[in-house]
Amino acid sequence: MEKFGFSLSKARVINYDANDRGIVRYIIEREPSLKLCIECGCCTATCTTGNFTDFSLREIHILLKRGENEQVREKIRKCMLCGKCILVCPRGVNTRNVISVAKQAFRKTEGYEL
Amino acid sequence: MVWRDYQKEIADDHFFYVRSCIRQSFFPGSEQFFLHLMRDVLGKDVYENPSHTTCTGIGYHADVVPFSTIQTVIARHYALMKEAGYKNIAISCVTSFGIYTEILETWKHFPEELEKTREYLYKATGREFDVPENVVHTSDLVYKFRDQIAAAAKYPLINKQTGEPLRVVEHIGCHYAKIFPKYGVGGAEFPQVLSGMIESWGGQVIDYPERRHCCGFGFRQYLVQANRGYSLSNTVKKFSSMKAYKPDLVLTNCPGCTMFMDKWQYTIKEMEGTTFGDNGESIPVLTYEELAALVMGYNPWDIGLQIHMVQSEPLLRKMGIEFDPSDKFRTKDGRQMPIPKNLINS
Amino acid sequence: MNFDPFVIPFNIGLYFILIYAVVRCIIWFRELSRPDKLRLQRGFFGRAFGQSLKEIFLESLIHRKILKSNPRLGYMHMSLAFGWFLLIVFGTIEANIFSEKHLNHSYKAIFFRFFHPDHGKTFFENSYAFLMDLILAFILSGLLIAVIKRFSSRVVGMKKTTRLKPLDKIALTSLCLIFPSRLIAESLTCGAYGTGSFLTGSLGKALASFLPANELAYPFWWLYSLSLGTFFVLLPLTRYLHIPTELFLIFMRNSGIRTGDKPGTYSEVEVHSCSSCGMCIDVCQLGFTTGINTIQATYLMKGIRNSDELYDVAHNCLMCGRCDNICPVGIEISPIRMIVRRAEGKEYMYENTSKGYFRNRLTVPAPKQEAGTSYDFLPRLRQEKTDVLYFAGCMTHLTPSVKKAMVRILDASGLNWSFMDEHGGVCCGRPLMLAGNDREARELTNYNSQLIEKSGAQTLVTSCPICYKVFRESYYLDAEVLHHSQFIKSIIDEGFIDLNFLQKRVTYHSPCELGRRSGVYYEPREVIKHVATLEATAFDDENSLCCGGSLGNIMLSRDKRQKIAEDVCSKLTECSPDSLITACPLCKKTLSQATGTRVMDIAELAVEALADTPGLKMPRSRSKKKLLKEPATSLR
Amino acid sequence: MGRHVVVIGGGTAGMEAAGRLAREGVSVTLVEKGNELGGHLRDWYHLFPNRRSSDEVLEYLRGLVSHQNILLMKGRKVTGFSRKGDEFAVSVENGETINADAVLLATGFDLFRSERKEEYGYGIYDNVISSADLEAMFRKNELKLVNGNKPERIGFLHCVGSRDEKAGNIYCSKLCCVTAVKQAIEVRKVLPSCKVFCFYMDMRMGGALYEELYKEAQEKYSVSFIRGKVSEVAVNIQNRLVAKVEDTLVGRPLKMELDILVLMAGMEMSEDGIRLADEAKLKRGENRFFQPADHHFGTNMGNIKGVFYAGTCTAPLNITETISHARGAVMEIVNYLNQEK
Repeated sequence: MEKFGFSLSKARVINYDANDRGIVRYIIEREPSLKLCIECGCCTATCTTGNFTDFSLREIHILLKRGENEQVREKIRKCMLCGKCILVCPRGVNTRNVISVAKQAFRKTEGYEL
Repeated sequence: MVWRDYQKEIADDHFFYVRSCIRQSFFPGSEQFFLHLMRDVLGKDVYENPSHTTCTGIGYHADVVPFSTIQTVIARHYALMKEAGYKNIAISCVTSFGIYTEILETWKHFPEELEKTREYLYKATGREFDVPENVVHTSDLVYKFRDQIAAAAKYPLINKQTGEPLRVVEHIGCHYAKIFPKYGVGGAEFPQVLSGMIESWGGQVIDYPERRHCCGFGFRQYLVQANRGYSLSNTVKKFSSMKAYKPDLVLTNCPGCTMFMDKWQYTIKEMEGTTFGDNGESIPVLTYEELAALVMGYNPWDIGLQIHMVQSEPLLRKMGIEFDPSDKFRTKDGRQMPIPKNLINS
Repeated sequence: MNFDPFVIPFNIGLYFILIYAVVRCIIWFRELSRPDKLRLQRGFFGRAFGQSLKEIFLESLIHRKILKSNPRLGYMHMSLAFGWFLLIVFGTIEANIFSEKHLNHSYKAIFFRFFHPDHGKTFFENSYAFLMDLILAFILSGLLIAVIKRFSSRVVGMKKTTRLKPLDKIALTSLCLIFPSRLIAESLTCGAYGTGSFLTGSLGKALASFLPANELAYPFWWLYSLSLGTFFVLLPLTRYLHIPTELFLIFMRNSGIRTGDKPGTYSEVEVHSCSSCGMCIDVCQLGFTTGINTIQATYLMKGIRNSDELYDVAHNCLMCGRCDNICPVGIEISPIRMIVRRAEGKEYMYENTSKGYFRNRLTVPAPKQEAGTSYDFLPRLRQEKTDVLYFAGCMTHLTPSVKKAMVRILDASGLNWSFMDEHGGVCCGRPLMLAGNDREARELTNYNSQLIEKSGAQTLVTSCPICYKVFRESYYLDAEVLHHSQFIKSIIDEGFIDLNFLQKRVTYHSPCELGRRSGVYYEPREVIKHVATLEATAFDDENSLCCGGSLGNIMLSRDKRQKIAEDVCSKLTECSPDSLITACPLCKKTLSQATGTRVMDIAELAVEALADTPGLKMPRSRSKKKLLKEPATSLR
Repeated sequence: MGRHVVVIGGGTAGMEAAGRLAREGVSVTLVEKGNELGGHLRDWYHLFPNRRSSDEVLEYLRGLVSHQNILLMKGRKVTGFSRKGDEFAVSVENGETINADAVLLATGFDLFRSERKEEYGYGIYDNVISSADLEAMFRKNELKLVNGNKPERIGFLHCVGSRDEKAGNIYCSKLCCVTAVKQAIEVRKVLPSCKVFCFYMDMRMGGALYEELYKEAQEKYSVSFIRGKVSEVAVNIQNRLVAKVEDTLVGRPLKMELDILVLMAGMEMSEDGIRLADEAKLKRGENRFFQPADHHFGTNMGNIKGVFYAGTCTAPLNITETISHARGAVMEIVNYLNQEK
């Protein structure tokens, strides 16, 4: 609580070991091609939603792999599932299924570990 | 080991002493004991010219003092040294040490700055100055004579209850060695200046992940209230990292680090109730002079430990030092000073 | 009246199945929605009744549709269904004519030979027996094919046959026992009495010569009755429930009831009318190209009936509609699969009770709606007024040649047009629908609808069949929706542009969403024939193959899509055409990565053929008349 | 014809060159300071890109050097050489001098001394090892922590001592990326339960089949790649390493505990190479490797006629390139000898 006119700022560090990666395991079981992502950003560049707001599929892939699930829960709803990213992905990641399975995982967890 | 490549040459005697601005008010015993230790105990010649000023450190880091002014102020101190006939300078505060070394390096790489400063100083004060031969920080000196102190030690850093060496976290001010590694004893990564003292006085140095992390002072973060949260968060990050190691004491060699690691423990306790010592206590933070004085058996209240935010009574009990809580806030001639309300650890 | 204990199992079975059928029909009728009930009543007593009877005769008995596409399989089904029907009809007549009383017990017709062993002496009786034997032989021939098919489906010209549940297997064996046991039973009885026609008689004489025919006959009559009884009792749990259910389905369909978006009686009836005949497996490219044999329509229906976990079955399907086309029972497979997708694959809203004989409706809590909109970041865009609005579609932005071609054609047409999503518009929503996220899709359709309304355009042209289908069916626009192939056809007919004839031999791949799904076959072919020589392939129009890139399938892996695409390309470029024409950016992207032949969109072909129209044309103002004569039929 | 060449350095390049020269009828003296031929090859376990055993290549090279034209001189260091007319006098440690018509320098490379990057704690914390140490562990088939337990998480730190001004080498050593991926796969093979992370700035997988190896590491062995150069390593209370890195692709700092940290040490010009070069006044480039006469068609020669270079003393090269570079040197030497004599 703020007693002296300033408050403790939250650490921005990703604490890899404290994070729970249940969701990305759930995704990789159903969509193993996520492992091939080299985070080149091709999907984000062609993204329909990306045209309007700062939605980055590449960033979502990484945040999921690091276990930063709560940040992804809101961001992921912006995807329109239009599938352009699949056509351009140089590594053949089925990005659309990653989003669809991720949404499913988030619906299942609603806040507790999977 | 690489840090051996960074052995710096520390002069033996005849020092021109420049004080720190804030240590006298926050940790009055430190500088007093240093002079006492050097002059009376070790019999060294430490000259202090009363008219030496601030090194403009806080102004410099708060970006309010132009660089050429700083060079002239520092040059004036060199001029005072020259007039007093001293070649070695002992600097009491690490931030000053950072400034003095930075200016020496600037003069080395940009000789024209040196000439300009000579001209400015002459115009302003009519004084002439030479570049000192040996620039040392006062903790270097205590490090150099740590064995004499160890020899005269009455209370080594041993936990009397358990018999094991005290676990001590040492924190070196960043401006001591991180900016110019060759000016620090042992280089930037693993400076030896404080850990040397701890080991020679019987303590055990703790290596924890955030060992080299900033103490949280950071001038601009602290001076501007909006940023103060960053300053506090850094200190909290450091303490939560060292908490697992259950340190008995934090040893520092810079006024900023000592003050903030001491005061922020009070603030975080008030704000969120978190403490970092065992069973709810906080960890005492001492300067190297205070610790040297304790080890040599001086009365804790004469050293001024009661002025700290975090009282060091748990440490004193561990070291087996007797102390009389009643005359904690009593003046030399017995008058009772007002007692601060919520002291920590007392 | 003569009675024999062996008829008891048959009677139990018969009465059970009749009562069950009536009860089930009542339950289903009661669960119909109000409008569907009215439609059914109107259909029952109106013109549809005759139509239904005709269809029952043609489809349920003769299996005309299967005969057309696979004669041997068709004959097998016909012989079993139609043959058994004839057997029952003529058996009842036989029982009524030749036995004394007219009001016989139901079993008399079936076991007539047992009760009148010496029947068949006079010429008329003999010829009637001959007819009965003929029917029995007809059934047995079909039965023989069915048994062989079980072991190697090649013999029936089928790539694969359906995997059966244990209950299905028991029912199949009892079905296979019925007619042979009848044959032997009748033959033995005839053998003992020297009656029977060419089949039962001759077999009977042969058996009687070395066997105590009369005594032996009796156990076979028992077997005959027992197999009939078990078959009827097990029928509701097996795929053979499709026999009665299909009749109900035909009546409902002819009275205009459709699957719609939600599970209900019609979808339940459809699920139970699936006979697991396996024809959908045969046409499914996932099956014969990539070896995925667990998702075909018959397994979807079976999964729904057993309330299995359906996520994979529902989502791992290309939604190309080939099985919709081929299903002899006319089940609307894709809408049912979409219902399962919307229900998140698990709760299908129906649950088996009383060991699967009946099902009751689950009250599944609606899935928790995520609060707030997902797409509130979409800006309020301004859309200038225009006559023709061109919506390229997301995928077209990745095939710039199509976009460029369309811009040139639209300019050349001289019409007043504007490019709605020139700088990347909002997705049309169908990919979200295909994945079962209808709520989010609704947000996008509303957003796009407002933009289209604001433009006041009479015609909306799109290059992507996926957008075309959703614009036509889920947008409820006043503007006329055209795929760019239709648009090009119309501006050719109206002389707005003129195209040269190119010396090119081409083949046409009809995109699923444009052809089978939206019924647009005519215009694309016409445009192509207008500018090049169009070679026929074995996979034209209704029978066209899916390119594999389908957004309908969210799970299919990259290498399997590539396998399908390569298979399709090799089939469509057998006659080594100069280029392979398609009308969908997604198909173009997918196919072009799987063949050396140049893959072109119709728009590109048209632009190549565009004669340079002389002088600057004044922008024509479009007549209010709709460009297209009659809207294409919709196969949702 | 009495033509005689001294080859200094008995590593891959030296052995290949000596063998080929001998087959060209040139008499060769191969001087190697160690008591074994093979150089660094003897320390490697399997070689990229197809992970064949390094012993196979060693056998091939040993086969080459067993030839009557070759005189092996092992355990002898070359103190220097000087030119007399068109001949060279190569002086060896024990005072002996060998006359030669040409000198081939195959002095190879030294691995960057990882302790010079002190903030990574090499030699200060347990379980911080270099890529060479890991290869040794693979050869001894003992992939375990200092306290004997099995590691559960291993981190590979790319660009240690390469592309790093503080380490004095701004050049890229080209091979550490592919080595890291190869070793990551080998770790996953030996310890399937152990997770592997690679901290990289850029994945430079330029050679033949390198990118396929990279994809295989991701697909079959689930190796994770994080873009960010680790700045500092510490040890936590459980004596596990804590690596601090910025996950640059998300723009946030990341802290991760590791059981073993493998430093992908870069390649530097060998000390002996430098000593010989300075002593014989051979020009060296800014990256301290021998300066080739011409970067395109003269990489085997330097600024002194008759002195030739082969292998990694000119630039970081993988074994395939080293061998072909050595063959180039042989061809140059034979031409030189034919013209001179």
